[in-house]
Amino acid sequence: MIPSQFKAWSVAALLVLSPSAFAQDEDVFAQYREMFGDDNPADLVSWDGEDLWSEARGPKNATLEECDLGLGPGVVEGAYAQLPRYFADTDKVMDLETRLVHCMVELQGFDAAEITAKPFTSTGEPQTDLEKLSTYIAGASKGMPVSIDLDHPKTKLAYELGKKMFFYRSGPYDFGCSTCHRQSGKRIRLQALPNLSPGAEDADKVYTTWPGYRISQGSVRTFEWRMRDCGRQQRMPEMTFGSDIAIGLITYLAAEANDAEMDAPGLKR
Amino acid sequence: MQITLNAHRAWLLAPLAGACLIAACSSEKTPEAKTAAAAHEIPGAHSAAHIDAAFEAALQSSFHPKGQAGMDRLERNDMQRACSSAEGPSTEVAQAIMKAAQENVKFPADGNYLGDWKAGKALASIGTGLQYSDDPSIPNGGNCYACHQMEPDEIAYGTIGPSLTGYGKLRGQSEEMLKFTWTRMYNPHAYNACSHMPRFGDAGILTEQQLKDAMAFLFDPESPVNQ
Amino acid sequence: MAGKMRVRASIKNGVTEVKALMSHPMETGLRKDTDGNPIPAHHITDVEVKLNDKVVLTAYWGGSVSQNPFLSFEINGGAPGDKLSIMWKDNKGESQTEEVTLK
Amino acid sequence: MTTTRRSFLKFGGAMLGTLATAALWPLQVFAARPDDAFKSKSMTDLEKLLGGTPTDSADIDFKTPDIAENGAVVPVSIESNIPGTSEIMILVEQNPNPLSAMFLIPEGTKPAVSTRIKVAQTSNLIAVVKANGKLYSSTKETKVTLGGCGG
Repeated sequence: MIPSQFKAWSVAALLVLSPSAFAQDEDVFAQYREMFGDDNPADLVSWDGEDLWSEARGPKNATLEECDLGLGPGVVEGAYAQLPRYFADTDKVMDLETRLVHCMVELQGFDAAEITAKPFTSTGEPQTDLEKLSTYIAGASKGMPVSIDLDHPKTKLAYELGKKMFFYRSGPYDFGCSTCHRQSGKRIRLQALPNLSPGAEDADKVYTTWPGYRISQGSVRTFEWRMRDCGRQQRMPEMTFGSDIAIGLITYLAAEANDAEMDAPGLKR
Repeated sequence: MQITLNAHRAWLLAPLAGACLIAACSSEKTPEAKTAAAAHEIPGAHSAAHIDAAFEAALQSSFHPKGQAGMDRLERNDMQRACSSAEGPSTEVAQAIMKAAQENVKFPADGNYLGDWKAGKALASIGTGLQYSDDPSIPNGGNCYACHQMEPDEIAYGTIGPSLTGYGKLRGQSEEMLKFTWTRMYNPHAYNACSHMPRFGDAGILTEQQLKDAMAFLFDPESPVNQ
Repeated sequence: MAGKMRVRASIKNGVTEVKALMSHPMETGLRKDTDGNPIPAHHITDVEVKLNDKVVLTAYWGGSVSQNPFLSFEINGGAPGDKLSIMWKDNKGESQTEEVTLK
Repeated sequence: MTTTRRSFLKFGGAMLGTLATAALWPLQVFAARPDDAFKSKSMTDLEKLLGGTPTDSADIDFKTPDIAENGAVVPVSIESNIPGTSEIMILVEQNPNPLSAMFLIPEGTKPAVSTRIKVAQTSNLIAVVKANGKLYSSTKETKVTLGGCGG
């Protein structure tokens, strides 16, 4: 039974709670970020990637200059802004990182399993080849509009898988991407959370600034890493590099950011 | 003994839970999500059934076990299934979720709701627990600060949940309030179907003692939350 | 392997503004790796900047300068064709030099 | 401002060609680096090493963020308007080793530097300036927050 006095002030408590609970405070870190100017250590990683692109390597001792990122062999400028996309030669939807692995295997003779066993660096270690190449290639789309072509059935299916995964809640904490990313103006501690649900424009600001230099780890992080690490914090098993769900999520988020201007590599917490 | 709430009275607690509803961990049907999804209809090349089938297959092929996180964590219970959509559950399903949640709450065996607020303060800012990167032998954190404001002078707080500053000072320690707050932590779906808040008790994330410590952090007059 | 260094210098009404980004882990020696053993100190200790062989700045750094360090400063004077060089040395004796010609 | 190498070169105006070279001239021994100052653990013995307690001065323009999203990289900039400035130092009171960086400013170089430093926890940051053999300082607090989602 609910005692009457409990009823009265429970409403009062609500009033007290409400103001601060919904304070849309300004960005606490605007001043901090603004002091960085445009001097982003990711630029050094981007240079390394540019060198790797045209360096003869691997068992076949070949460069990546014949690699087709979707705009024709060797075309780098603008390629990232249109990825992920369907590739006829593999009959699969691929994001930049899986396409790079494909080229490193086909053109240079590297072993796919070896590359994908450790696609991401750990704090304090040098950047992986994939990270250097991704930073360079993403930087070569700076200023260009994201344009994901959803007409191809396989790309559209990847989009649908990504959207479905966005709302998928499981595991001990019942977490899904939507737990943190379906509302606007929210934050975890002081970490602003972009609203990435269908139609939410925060995807414009977010998707276009990956890959980005993570200050906290002193290294550039790519979007495949971003998907894997979110999965980790959702208490899920580890997401496989280049898997259908990873590429689906990336296709979904990229499509939600269609027409936004690429501005990578970014500078992140 | 658990709170028997008839439907008529349930909305009385709703204002309190409502703070959560309105603030952030509202259930699915926020107007914003509904219109956004509709406005974003891309001409479907695939039927829902086709997508579902492709999704189940993708799920199994896209993850691999690591550390304490096995593939079982991809399976869903009824609540998770009902809460895994943009639109959210129907009213009856939401009521069923709340009822099931209320019925399974385990209150403290010794009837004592309050532990050590200092231990509660510690677990409020520990965000690890049950991730494959975590050591299973170390107790899980509560990570309350991820989503809630608590001590007035701690600036690193989240805003997904309502502010809990002054919780005990405002509410006192009546039996009903202790029960309500314990239930809120044990299984938030008891008052808010599809809440974003983890089921700290029901999912075995925190032990009974940890829940008591967190309650003390909220209720104990000595606790900095109430200064 | 001493990484790259990126130096940008621009002359604006008689003052040369210099911005440098250096690639270096800057380990303090206090950090531990994932299995708990300390990572040895490895950080830049000395930086020397010259304009046509005249020292225009000397810096001494500890391990608490951030990883991939950034440095910016201004020199009165400097004309197109002048040579600006930046050299750093770390506690392992590694060194990196970058020389740029002012435009 | 695209910064890939090629466009970096194309960038017109005051930009410049980059010439990565091996050490062009023999490694000079720098005027002594005060190694012990960098190892000192407390402000008090640091002040002994640096030659006295600095007097607070409003003529030092010391910019630091009030709240740092991440203590690993905190941008700081110091400009001394005190005539005869020959040295600028950055100290972080709560760091295990408070002395972070020291800059020797010869004639003809503006006494102004910007860099990025590590701040272990919320702390006072102190810019110390040596001018005509006297020490001056400016102090500002930077809050370092619990970054990220706590995971």
